[in-house]
Parts: sequence; C-alpha cells; structure tokens
Amino acid sequence: RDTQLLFDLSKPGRRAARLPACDVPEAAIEDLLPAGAVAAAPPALPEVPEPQIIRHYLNLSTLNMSVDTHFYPLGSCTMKYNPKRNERAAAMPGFADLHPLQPAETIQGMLHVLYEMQQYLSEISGLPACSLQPAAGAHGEYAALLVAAAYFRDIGQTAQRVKVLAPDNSHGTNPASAVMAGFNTVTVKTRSNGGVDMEDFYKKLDDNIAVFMITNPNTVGIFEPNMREIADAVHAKGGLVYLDGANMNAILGVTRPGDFGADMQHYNPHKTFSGPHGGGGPGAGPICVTEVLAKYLPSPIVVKVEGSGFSGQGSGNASTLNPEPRTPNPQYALAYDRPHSIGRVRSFFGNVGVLLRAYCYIRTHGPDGLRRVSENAVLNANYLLSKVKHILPVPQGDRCMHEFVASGSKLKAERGVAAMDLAKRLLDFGYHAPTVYFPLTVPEAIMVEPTETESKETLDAFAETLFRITGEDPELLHEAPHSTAISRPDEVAAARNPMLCCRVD
Amino acid sequence: RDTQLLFDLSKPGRRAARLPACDVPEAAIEDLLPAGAVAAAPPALPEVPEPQIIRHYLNLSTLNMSVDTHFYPLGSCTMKYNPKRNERAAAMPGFADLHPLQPAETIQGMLHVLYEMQQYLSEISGLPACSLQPAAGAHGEYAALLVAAAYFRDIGQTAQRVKVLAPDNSHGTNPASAVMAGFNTVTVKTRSNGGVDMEDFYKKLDDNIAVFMITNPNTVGIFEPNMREIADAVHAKGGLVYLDGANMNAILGVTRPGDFGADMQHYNPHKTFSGPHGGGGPGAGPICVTEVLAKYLPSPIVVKVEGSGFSGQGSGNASTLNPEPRTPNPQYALAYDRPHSIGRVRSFFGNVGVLLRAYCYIRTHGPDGLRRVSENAVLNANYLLSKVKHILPVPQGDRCMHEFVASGSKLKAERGVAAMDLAKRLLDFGYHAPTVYFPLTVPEAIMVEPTETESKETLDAFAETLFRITGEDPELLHEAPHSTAISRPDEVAAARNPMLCCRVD
Amino acid sequence: MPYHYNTPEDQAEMLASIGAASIDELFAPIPDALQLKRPLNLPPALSEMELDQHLRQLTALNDYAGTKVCFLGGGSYDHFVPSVCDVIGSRSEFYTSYTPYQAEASQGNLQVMFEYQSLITRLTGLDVANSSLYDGASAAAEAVLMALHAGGSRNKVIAPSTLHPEYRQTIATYFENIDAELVTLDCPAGVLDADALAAAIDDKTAAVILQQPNFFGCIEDADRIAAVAKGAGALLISVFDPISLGILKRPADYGASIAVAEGHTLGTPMSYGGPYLGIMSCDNSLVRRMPGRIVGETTDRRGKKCYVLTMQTREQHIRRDKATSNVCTNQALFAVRASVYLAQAGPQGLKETANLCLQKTRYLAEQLCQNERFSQAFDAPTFKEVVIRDAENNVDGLLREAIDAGYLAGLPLGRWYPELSDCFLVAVTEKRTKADIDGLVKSLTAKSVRQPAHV
Amino acid sequence: MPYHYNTPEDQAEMLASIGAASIDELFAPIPDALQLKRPLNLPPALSEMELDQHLRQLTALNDYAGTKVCFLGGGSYDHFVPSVCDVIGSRSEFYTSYTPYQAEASQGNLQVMFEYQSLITRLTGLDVANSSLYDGASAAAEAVLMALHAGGSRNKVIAPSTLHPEYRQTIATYFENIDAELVTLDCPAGVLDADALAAAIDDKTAAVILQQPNFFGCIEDADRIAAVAKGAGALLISVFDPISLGILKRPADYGASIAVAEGHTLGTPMSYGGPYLGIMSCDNSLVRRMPGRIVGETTDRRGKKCYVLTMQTREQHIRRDKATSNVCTNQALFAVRASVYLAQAGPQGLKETANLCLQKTRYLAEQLCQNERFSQAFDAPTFKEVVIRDAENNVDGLLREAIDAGYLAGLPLGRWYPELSDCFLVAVTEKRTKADIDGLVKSLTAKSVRQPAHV
Repeated sequence: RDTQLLFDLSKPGRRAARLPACDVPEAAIEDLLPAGAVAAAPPALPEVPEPQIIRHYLNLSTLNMSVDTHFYPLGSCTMKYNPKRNERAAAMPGFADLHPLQPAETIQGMLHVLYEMQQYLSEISGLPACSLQPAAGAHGEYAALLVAAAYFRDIGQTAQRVKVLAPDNSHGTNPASAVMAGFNTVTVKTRSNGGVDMEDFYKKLDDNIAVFMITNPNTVGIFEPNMREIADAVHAKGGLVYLDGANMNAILGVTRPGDFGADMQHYNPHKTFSGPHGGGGPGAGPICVTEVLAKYLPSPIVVKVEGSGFSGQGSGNASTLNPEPRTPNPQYALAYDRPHSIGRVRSFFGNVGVLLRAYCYIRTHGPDGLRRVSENAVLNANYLLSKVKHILPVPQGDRCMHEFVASGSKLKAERGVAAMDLAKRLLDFGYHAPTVYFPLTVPEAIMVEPTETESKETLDAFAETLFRITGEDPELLHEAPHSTAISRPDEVAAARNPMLCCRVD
Repeated sequence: RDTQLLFDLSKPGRRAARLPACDVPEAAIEDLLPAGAVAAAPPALPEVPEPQIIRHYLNLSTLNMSVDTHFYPLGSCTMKYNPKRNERAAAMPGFADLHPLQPAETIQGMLHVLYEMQQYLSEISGLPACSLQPAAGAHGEYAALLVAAAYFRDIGQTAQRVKVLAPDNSHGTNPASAVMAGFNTVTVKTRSNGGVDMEDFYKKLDDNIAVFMITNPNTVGIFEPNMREIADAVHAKGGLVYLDGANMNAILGVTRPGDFGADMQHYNPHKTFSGPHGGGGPGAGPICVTEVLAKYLPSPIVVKVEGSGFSGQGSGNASTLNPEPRTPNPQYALAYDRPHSIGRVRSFFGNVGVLLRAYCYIRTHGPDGLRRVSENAVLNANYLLSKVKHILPVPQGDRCMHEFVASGSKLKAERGVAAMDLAKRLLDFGYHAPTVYFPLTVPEAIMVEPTETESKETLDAFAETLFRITGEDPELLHEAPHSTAISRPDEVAAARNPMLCCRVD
Repeated sequence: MPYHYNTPEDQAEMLASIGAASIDELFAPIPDALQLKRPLNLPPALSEMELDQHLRQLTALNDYAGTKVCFLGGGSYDHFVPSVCDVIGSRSEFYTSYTPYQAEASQGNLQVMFEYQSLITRLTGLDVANSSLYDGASAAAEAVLMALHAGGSRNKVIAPSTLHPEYRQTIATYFENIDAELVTLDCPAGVLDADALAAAIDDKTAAVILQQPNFFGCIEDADRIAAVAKGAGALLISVFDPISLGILKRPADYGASIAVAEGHTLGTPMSYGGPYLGIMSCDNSLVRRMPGRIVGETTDRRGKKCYVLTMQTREQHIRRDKATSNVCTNQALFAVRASVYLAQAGPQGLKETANLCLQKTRYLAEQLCQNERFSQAFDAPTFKEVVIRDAENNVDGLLREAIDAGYLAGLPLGRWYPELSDCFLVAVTEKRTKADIDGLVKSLTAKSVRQPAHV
Repeated sequence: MPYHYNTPEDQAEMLASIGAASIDELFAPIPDALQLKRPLNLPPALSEMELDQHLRQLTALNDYAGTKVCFLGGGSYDHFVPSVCDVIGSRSEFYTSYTPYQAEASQGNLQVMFEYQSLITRLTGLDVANSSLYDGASAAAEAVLMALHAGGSRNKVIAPSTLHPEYRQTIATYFENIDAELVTLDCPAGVLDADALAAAIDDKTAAVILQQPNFFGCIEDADRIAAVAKGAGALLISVFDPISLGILKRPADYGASIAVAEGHTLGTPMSYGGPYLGIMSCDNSLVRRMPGRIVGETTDRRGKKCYVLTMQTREQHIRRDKATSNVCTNQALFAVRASVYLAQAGPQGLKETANLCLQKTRYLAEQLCQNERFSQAFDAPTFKEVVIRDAENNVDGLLREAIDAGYLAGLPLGRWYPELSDCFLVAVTEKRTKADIDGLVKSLTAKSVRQPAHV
C-alpha cells in the first residue's frame, strides 16, 4: 500500500483545479495591491492531479479502523454507530449553504432546529437553560466555568470562590478547564469503585469552593453512590455542581443531572447523540444550566418571538413538499443583547452541523427510543462484563452502567502481559483496542464501552478473542500487533526529536 | 475480515427500516385484495439492523480492487479515472428525481443535456444522427443492426442481406448481436498486428453482405491499416460498415468513424467518457448513424422545437442562480412519431445517469481537452509498450494506439509461466491484472491499457514489477496470488455443480 | 487537465523512450486523409465550478419530485431511497471497479452479487436469479427469448394489453427479425380475461407474459391464467413489482417459470428512467438459457469458500454467435443498491411499505371519485396505481393545471390506449402523505363544475 | 429501533448471563428518588422518511446560497467546494474513526494530519502547525494565551478594531478571569495606523494581533506593524485568510510568530457557522506552548517510518491542570478536507482563486460606486471584501429589499461599529459571476433617486 506523502506525488505543472477565466475587466495585481503586501510566488503547495489525490486519500483511509468497519469498544468515547440519515441531513443545501450572519427571517428553518435542540437538551438534562455555542466538551466545561465565575462575581464572591474540586479519576479536561477559567483545582480521592472518597471530599470541601466537577456515571462506569449527598453538601457550602456529560449515554430518560443535583452540565453530542468523531473532531459541547445561571450563558441564544402556528413536529400529516407558509413575522430570533452574558467563546453560533445530526438522532428516537438507547447500552456493557470478568478481574464488581474497567494487573504479574499488549493484540483480530491506563486509579486499566449499537454476536466474539489472547505466548503479545501496517511506533523518539512537518525539498 | 453472508447476520425481530404509521383510513388487506393474490407472509428477507448492514457491505467492498484505489490496466475496458464532479452532477435532485414520463415542458433542462449529447456524439463520430436509448455497448450494437435490417427491408434487400462479417479478434458481443438481429455471422481472419486479412476479407465479401463490423482501433490497439479500402469495398457491395466504438478513447478529435467509412457506431460512455463501471454496470450504448439511416433509429429522440434563446453553454457570464427565464414554449421535445423507427429496445429514454456523466466529461474537456485525452492515452500506452517489450514480446510491433497486447508464449515455453500466472501475481503487488487470453489470435495474450489518467511513475513502477515477476520462481507464480483474501477459485467445480444462491435455512 | 499527469517534461522523456519525435507521430498509422484537421465543434471546456453552475441553471428548468408532488407511475415510481443505499452505492470500491472476472480482486462484488441473486430468489420463490439485466423491459424481452428457445418449435408469445406498453414495444422490436409472433390480447376490463386467453392460446404458444399488478395497477387472476398457460404447455412469465411482494404472492406461488421486474424501486431514484435494474429469476430447468452474468459459490485452492462468475459458456465472450444472448454489461451497482434496500427493509419493512402503497392508493381513489367528474375506469382491485376516468374528457388540461398547482398528477393514457384517452393513471407510493393526497384531490376537483355525488 | 440489535430473546439470554432479572434492575444503583418516573417530554419518533420530509419542510423556510446570490462575508464565505472534498470527507474510515491515539489502527488519519500540518506551514511560512483547533476565533484566543505565557510578566495584548469583532469578543471572554488586558485601537481609516500602535505599545505588551486582510477586507501595512511590535518586544500574531495567500505574503514573511486562521474556506461549506476549522501555526520556539494535538514522524519497531500523536505532555489528558490548554477535540475531518482542497488547488489554483476574488471585488466596488448613493468607506486596497457607505443611511432597508430581489447583499456594520451604521460589508468570492455582480448592482441602485456621478 502506498504510504508516499502527498508531497512525493507532486511534479511542477501538474494540477487538479482549473479556475474559470476572469469575466470582469482585470487589472494587474500590482496595480491593485501595495507591493509590500504581495507575495513573489504562491505557497509551495504540491501539484497533483485529481486521480492521484483520490487514490492517495482512499488508500490512506484503509489504514484506519472505524466504527463503520470495525467494533470499536473504546471506553469513555461512546463509539456508537453514526446514522447515515443524519449525514444526509447535514449535507442538505438548505442547511449546509447557510451563511452564519444571515438575517433571522431568512433562516427560520435553521433556527427552529436550534431552538428545539435547546429545549430537548434542557429536558434531557433537567436543567432549563441551554447554550449551543461551545465547540467541544472541554469548551463547554470552560464556558460553564466562566458562567459560574460570572455568577460568583455577580453575587460578590469572586475573591472567596477560588477552588474547583474534581475527583482523581476525572477527565483531564476538567482541571485544565478550571485553570483556564481562573480557578485553582483541588483533587478529591476516589475509591476502587470509582466513587468519591467521602472522607477526602469533606476534608477538601470548604467555603472557598466554587464548583465541584463530577462525571456521573463516573469513568469506571458506576453511578456515583453518594451523588445526592455530594450535591447537597456542595450547595450547602454555596458552591455549584458541574456534571461532565461524557457518559450521558447511560442515563437518557432514566435520570437527569438537574434532578440529581447538577447546576451545570455539558453534552458531547458526538458521543451521546451519535455524531461521527471524524478522526478527532468536530464535536460540540452544548451546556445546560439552572434558571439562576441562565442569564450568564454565552450569546447568542435562540428565542421564540411569539406563539407560532408552525409546529415543526414533522407529523406525517404535512404535505411532503409544501411547508406551512412563511409567516410575515419570524417565529425565532437570536438574542444577542444579554447584559449578564459571559460573551462568546467562539465565532458565530456554534457547531451547527454536529447539533443538526444530534437533532436528527433525537427525532429518530423520541422519548421511548432514547430510553431504549441507554437500556441497551447498559445491557450490552453488563453482558460483556459478565463475560470478561472470567478472563480479567473487574474491580468495580459485577455491575456497571454503560462501560466498565477491567484490570490487567493479575495478568501482568503472572504472565508479564501488560494492558497495552492486550490492546495491541486485539488489533490483529480486527477489534479496535479498548482504552487502557485510564482511569489511573485502576492498575493496568482496560476500559470497555460496547455501546448499544453492537450485537450480542459481536460481544461474544470479542470476549472469546480476549480469552484466546490471554492464553497466547506472551512474546506474541509483546510484539503485537502483527497484521497492521505498522507496529509499536517509537513515541519517545517522536517527542524527543519532533519532526512535525514534511521538509520542503 | 467478515465474510459471513448477509443471511448469517439475520435474527428474527431485528430490523433497520421503520415505516411511518398509515395516515389515511386503513382497511384490512384481505378486504382490499382478492384472497388468491395475497401472500401468507412476506418474503424471507434477512432481518438486520442498519449498523450491521453498513459494516457488512463496507468490509466486503475492501475485497475489491477499483480504479479509485488501484492501477487497473485492464485492456479493452478503459478503466480511467471517474471524475467526482460527474457523480455530484448525477446526484443533483433536479436530475435524479425526474420521472421518465414527465411532460416535456417540465424537463427542459434535462432535454437540453440529452439534445446536446446527441449533437456532441454526432460531432465526435462524424455521423450526423444519434440515439441515446441503448443501455450498453452490446445493446447499441444490437439496436444498430436492427437499424441496418430495417434499412435493407426498406430497400427490399432483406432476403439478400443475410451476412454479418466480423474479424476473428472482435468482441464476442459482435457475432452474438448479429445473430440476435437475425443475421448470420461470418468470421474474417486477421493478421498478427490485428489488422484484417484482406485476402480472407475479399473471399468472404459478396452481395449477401449486410454489415461489416469492425473495431478500430482494433483489439490489439492498432489502427486498421486498410480501413478506407475495407469500407469502400463493403460499400461497393451495398453493405454497411459498423464501428465498434469500444476503443474511441484513442481517437477523440483525431479521426472520426464517419470520416473513415463507418455508417454506424456505438459508444461506450462508461469507457470513453469516464462513466464508472460499477462492478459490471450500468453502462450505456448510444449509437450514431448516417443521415440515410437516421429515420430507423429507436424512438424517442430529442428534437429542438424552435430557435432558442437559451444557449446552455454555461458561460461564466450567467448569473449563478437565476437561469434564463423559462420560455412559454418548450425548446425541446421528444419525437415519438417516427414511422420508420425500429421502435424501442428498452423502457423510457435510456441510461440517462450515465449520459449525464458523459455530458459533464465532454463539457469539462472541450474540443482541445478531448483531443488531449486521446493524445495522452496513446502516449501512455506507447510508453508502457516501450518498457514492456523488453520483458515480454509485443508481436504487433513497437507502436500502438491506446493499448497493446504482449505475448507470454516465450515465457511460458521457457519457464512454464502462463499469462494467467503473471496476471494473478500482479495482484500481490497491488495492480489489477491486465486482460489475458484476449484476443485469442495472440498466444498467451496480455492486453494492457493504461489510460491517460495514470502517471509516468505508475507506469514505471508497473513495468518494474512486471520485470521483477518474470524473474521470480515459477512455483511462486503458479500459486499466486498470495496476499488476497482468496486464491485461484475452482471455476470448473463452480460451473459443473452450480450453487447460485444461498439455501434458505 | 485535471485528470492528466503528463507534464511537458514527462512527455519528452516518454517520447524518448518510445523513440518518437512527437505525440503526433504516434498517430501516423492513421492515414493523413482520415485525420480530422480541425478542432471538434464542441463548446469550450468548463471548470468544475462553471460546470456546477451550468448544471444548476439547467436543473432550475426542470420540475421534479422535489419541486412538485409526484403521482406518476407506469413503471417508474417515487419510492423512498434510504440513505444507506446512497452510502453503499457511492463507495469507491463498488462503483469504480470492473466486472469481477478476476475473482481474487473482486470478492466483494462477487459475494454481493451472490447475495443479490439469493435475495431475488427469496422474492420470486424461483430457484435461481442472474446478477441483473438492463431494465424491466429488456429483461422481459430476454425472458420471452428464453421461453422461445425452451419452447422448441413454439414461436408465439401472448401478452395482454395490460402489460406495460413499452415492454410490449420492446418485445416487438426484439421479434422484428426472428421467427416469432407477439399476440396482444385486449383487456377491456383492465385485467386479462382467462377465457380470452384460453381461446387465444395454442400449441404454438411458447409463453404467456403477465404483469402483476398490471400496468393499470390492477390485480390479475394470476392463478387462473397460470393454469390456462400450463394447460397449453406454455410457460408463464411474470412481470412483477418488487415492492408489491410485501403483500402479494410470489411469482413462483402462482406458477411462473420466469419472473422479471424493474428493480429501480429498490433503492435507486427515478433518474429520468435510467440506468435501472432488470431483475430476472427462473426455474432451475431454464438456468442454462438465462442471459447475463451469474455468480456461483465454489472453493479456492486453499479450500476457502468463495465466489466466481460461472456458467460463462452461455455468454458471448466465450460462445460468440452461439451465446444465449448478447448481454454483456449488467447493472451491478444497482443490484448492490437493491440488496441494501432489501436488507434494510426486511420482511416487515417490505410488507409495511407495500401496505402503505395499497392503502393510500385506495384512499386517493375514494376521495377523488367522490367528485362526479371522476371515476375508477376498472373494477378490479388495485395495488399502488389506479386508472381514473375524467367525465369531462379533458385529461391534458387537467394535468397541466395540476402542474401549476404543484402536482405531477398522473399519466394520460391516450398515448398508448386510444380508448382510454379520457383516463389517466395515478400512482401513490409510501412517500405520499394524506396532505399530499388531499391537496391533489382538492386541486383536481377545484375547477370541477359538477358537485360531489353524495352531496 | 434501526440501530439496536437486542431482540427480546437476546435480552433474556444476556440478562441470564449477567444474573439480572430485568434491564430495570441494572439501573438499581441509581436511587429511586433520582430516577425519572415519566417519559421525556420530547416529540415522538420519526421514521427515516418522515425525518427527511420534516427536514425538507424546514429547509424550505431557509434562504441560502442556492436560493439567493450570496455576497456575505465577515469570516465565513461562499467559496466553491470541489467534489473531491466531499468524497474524501464522507469516507467512512475518515469520518467514523476516533482520535488516533492507537497509532497502529490510525495511520491513515495520522499521515493525513502530518500532511495537513506540513501544508499549513507551507501556507504560513512558519515552522510548525498543530492538527487544528475549533475555529478562527477560538484559535485567535488560544494564540493570545500562548503569547501571554511566552511573554512572562507582559499581560497586555493589542488588537486593532479591524480585527473581526467576534474574534475580539472571544478574546475578551477568555481574558475575563485571568490577569490580562485586551487593548483595542480604533482604526478610523479602516486600517491600523502604525504610529497609533507605536503610541499604545509598551513593555507590558505581549502581543499585537493583526488580521490581514482585515475585517473590512482592507490590506494592512503588516511590515510596518510587525516592525513596531518587534521593536517593543511583542509578538505579532497574524489572523490570515488562507485563500488570500494565493497572492498575499505569508505571515512569516511579514514577521508573525503565530498565525491563525478560519479554515472552513478550504473545502467546507458555510454550514451556518460551524463546525469550522481553526488553523494554528507558529515558530519553533513556541511549539511546546501550542495547544491542540500535534502529529510527528517516527519509526515503528521494525524501523518503518510512521506517524504518532506527539508532545502529549502539553496536553490535558497527561498534564491535567498544568496543561497548556484544555483543548482536547480538534477538527480533524475538516483538516482532511482542507488538505484535499489545498492539494487540488495547488499553487496555481490558489493564486487564480485569490485573483478572482480580488478582481471581482474591485469590479463590484467600481460598478456600485458609479452611483452617487454609494461610496467605498475606506481608501485602503481591499482583497475580497469591501465596505460600502450608503449616502441615504438606509442600510437595513436596502439589504432587506435586496433579499427580495434575490441577493444576500451584505452585512450591516452598525451592530459592531456604531460609527459605520451607514455602511455594509460586501464579499465577492470566485463563485460570483459578472452577471451576479451586475445584478446586485442593478438591484441596489434601482431605487436610488440620485443619478450616477459621471452622467
């Protein structure tokens, strides 16, 4: 397979793009622009005809594992199936070709989707106000912490509220976001089931608390046993509870963060609502907050201007072509003038394409369907746990929510096989590796999240493969993978002597 | 990799499609249809959820070589790059969602494309009349032979004109089409360069000739040296000359069949004009004929109703959105009422999607570009010939048009390696195999057509690989391919004991 | 040129290797007198952006099933195309590969074709299927030729007028120069009368070809017709609607020996009539007369199960003038789409789709015929199409006005059936909502001077 | 559910293996009081077909750059998206894969990201690039934070008012709770006055952030501004337009140390503003302060060249509260599209695209300003945008009427610049034809009572 670089395919004079001739009277560039601003030559981009571009990228693509082609039980990432109807929706010119600064009256269909999304996310979280602006989960954390800071500023407690508490098994973005938002972070210990160590929690909880950040279900896939107590204690101290929504896939329609004590949360629509991960992005990070915090949310948000005759519920009773007529006055508007708002954390409205896919997902499932998503995600995870625990111990016990964390420490001690070896060997069998070494609180952690979009047959085959692998010659595993294009890259060398781009010839 | 059958993935109760509830008053099926017509149960289709459907087909797809991913020098098939802009065009709802029996006034944009295609194909062939109806090259041959038959019937020579002559190196469809059209076929010998054996030709040419079918450039990639003489002789005997247009990629804008003596020809737009081959189809088989034969062409054809203000030439001077206004009277119509027409050879208009892609291709290239297609196709073929002839003899000599036929007979005699062995071994290096054992007139034929959309580097690497292979241990080649999912299927067993579908469990 | 690689430097190197002075020299074998000495008279090249804009301008001149509500049928239907069909159908490895002659480089296509054949046999109930033909009409013509070959000296084929007119025209064209006769039976009741068939059939009849549901959407009495055909020693050829098989009996169930269909409805859009998908399925006894490519299961040299093109001795590239047909190309890509369609539908999805067509067609007919101006032309039950008679005999005007109101309302039948020039054919797929139908009815009845019958 | 597999039989088997009586039992760890005892208040489920129809109804309520001619800019532009970008961007193995932490299962993504980084450095002339950030504005904010960290005790950042208002707002938000000050310099001439900058800059200034071409489309005197910044020991951060680099100097050429950009214009449609592509490139000296993922070349255990995510110790999942940034997600899929775009454009294509923008913008300004009502607000040369002043001070009415005439004619500037409430910003990309421009000019001038100046 071709692993030449794009630049290796270049020859001067080749080209793919052909532009039209200029159809307006043309002046020399030098006559239009100051000499100092004009480049002597265009950038040294590669010169490659279209067929080679296609072949280059398609051949590269086959070196990736992906949800569409492989089981991808990557814990904490919710690698569920990405529905094709959602992709079709996002590609519709009536959405894809909208300019972000068009007047509201020209984008009522778009604003309907976004308004409804605000409503849906609020309903699912039990937190009544929503901003769709943040571009990713961590961006949502950051925006929400700015909201908290604005709130404390408003009530005159900025100097007092300096601490953000987060459990030691939390996602790394939590403390990083807190620091960016101007807080100090304090780590709270957790117990072997991933639950907060309440003793340590109370030790660190004091009047300086601004926000307690918690992931629930937590990163070992357990619903925090002391959730209510924690929230009450934080609130009693005048602090706010932030819910990292990475694991919402376990609890849709089952329990709501707003109901179990959260004041703020973000969503990862690319996890929970099936947005494709795109090899690392784009995602989105909408946030929901309590009524009290609503006025601090980023601007703009979508508001309803007046009672609308347009239901937008897509009942089969509508004509397939003729929409309800455009009303003279727009139904939806963007509210920019919100004096308490933290402002904006990015340009334009947000990652609309991701939100649109999430909208399709929620509309495809409805209330019953969303609950069934979580039921089946939890069922699949527990079923796989019931199979895997006979192969690798699962310290958290016999039950989990949407994912679980097995430990390879016994295997390592007895046979010298590390979690990483298992992960790499699984690639040889056509499975993407589970997440390993996270959370750090479980030794030789192997974190598995099957999601609801995998079959019992796939789970059975995966468990069987895992069993087979643990019995293999350790040497075979140390050198795994064997069937992939490359094996065990030297990451230390990469970091020590960074080669971050192709040298110009 | 998964090679389970679709049916193996089925479990009762699983499903992908969900249909809307019926929104009109519903009656029992038995009350609406006669009992004798209604099935007891729907067909035993597999029951598979959407994620598994996607994974099944995508994994299967990776077992194919394709132009988008591999060099595919399959002689006689013109496996050139399939431009992505053409696929985008064919997917435009304004073309894809047209019903074939819409009134002409509602499809003026579509008819413009088809009218222009008739004109373009006539111009490229030098034959003034065109039918776009036939669905494939062989279908075009058949339709054209019916046109010839209608012509001879019209002039009262049906009983006399019974013979269709075709060279022994012609495509198998030629004689098969002739028989279907009611003619007898007579084979004419060819010489080692693929040219017609003129002695044999004159021996078989008599007053019974209806049509002489010729592929030019011929199937060894040589322009027929006696083309003019052959055409004149056939015409002198009252016969017609048919040009099999499979090899038009060599002569676009260089020479025209109508100018070198053809009375009829078909095109393979999926070869010459870059339509994708789709794993075997669809193609299309439009035909062009002389003025004399025009009235016999299949119906309908597109006609221009009146002088049109609408140029449709897509000049950059048009607004990108506002088309020239729809005129009250349509510019184009479908002519059905053509009393001499042979009728129709399929339903509706033709393989419009394929023709639309060809239209895009022709419009992308323009007159200069089309000629450059042929120039580069011929240059690439000659260059590869110049490299290959040192490895495998090329009996036709040092020059070719768009393809050439090497012979593996020396290699077979000396090392016991057959053309098929070479073909199979090339797969191990990521090259699709050339066509082998066609034409039958060249022993151990290896037919190579690189097309114009391959780079010199690719041709160099291919020749190098071929050189390397011819030096390998013959045993290695006899058992090739080694790297593919399967190797050397038992075709004899398949034909002897046909298993043509999956048994119902 | 966006698709070429040869730079002037490359060309010079390549010519040197060839030993030619110029590209023109490579064309020297073409006699000078035969060379074209001028540029082709074609419009100048467009960039991709200009092409795109040009095509957008052209499509703005089209009405289509996205700007008008489509009730057109007659062999092409506005069924829903699930997104998975587009995804698989646009996969590079499927659409840019060639006919799978090289089995090792084509197991993907071959397995999919094998599965497609299997799916089709499950639809038809017959033993085998080929890997597709051009379209429904040419598949019907090929089926008739098969029956003639199988029938020895029998040279007559009977088709009722309820068979799609273009299918009959196609068969007639195929018959023009061979010793065969196509007999068309009139069907004033909108369905074939079995007694009329019995009267027409004889021992020269090789086959009866029956469309079920027929061109008018009506349900034929297939069991009786099959019995008559069988009694005369003729084969029954069924032309079926794949979607209808969610509800209706399979061709094998009523005794068809060959079944053909237009399969675009399985996941491929209407595309102004093509490319489409010709489905063909038959009895085991006829398999070696079947045209087109066939994929079979076998094992490879290591004993692994795999798939190959098989029974190629039927085919033109081996048999030349002794081939069963000249068919070479198939419609593999649409067979892929059809497979995906059937897989995502499953038995229940196909049944529900068929039921929606059935119910909505009935609803439309009932609603429309509440207005005195309109009546159903035939009594026979219909599936997803119905023939409506306009008492005012102004079909063309009516349909033209409907277009202005936003509806492609139906096909005028006078073109094919002069006796039905006051009738039009309306098709209702699962995509049409109650609001669509009510809107059409309102539009068609708006200008009617007569009042509804029941008022 | 179309995406679930668990049939009741499967569920029973699975529960047996788990040792649970029901699925509800699996939720027992959630205290009963915290469980939701009612269905979510969401609309009922739609089938795929209904969803499709619903979305079509919604898009019919939108005007967009396929129903109106789009002259809107201000950071998002209607550039042409070549079909190859869609093909590669919709390839399953690219869009349904995860962040390439597992290098062996992700060499495709990793190599493409490495190539992307290389392409970006060729655009900017700087040493390194990351593998993308969220969008242009947040990339600008991250760049400012980098500069502050690099600047030690320097805590001031200077931005001219010609920097995109939403970029300035974003930076202001990022600054809210940290010890940093954003100083905005007014630019009455539409470009930053180097002398004004010299007056404002001091030894607390960590960076000057300059948009080139600026928000008004005007060309800044980047060389002089860079010299002033450098003279004060501040870094120059460039906010560039990737398309403009077909003609304009690269950020490194005028002395920028960090360059950021909105990259959606490279092959991704406007999509109502997101997801977009945040481009970031910088000097080698700043690489370890750069946020976001970075791919590096290395070798595998067999010595084969390959690619990995590298320098992860900068990142939050290793460093947690010591990370350079909280950024985790990138926009890999759009980095893929941008790579494809740049590959298909090549140097010549980029230059031609930039030139068309330049020429057509000039043509529009000239044509429009022949009418007395309109004038260019600023004298500075512009690239693909221009600020037009309406002498009648009726921008909103003018733009509203233009919509009815079929044009999204421009952005009113009063919202961000009260002093420019009689002005609007017009953008002209390579997609706009002369006919588009002439049409817009005709439409905007149709109702003007004043006559052209030169008549």
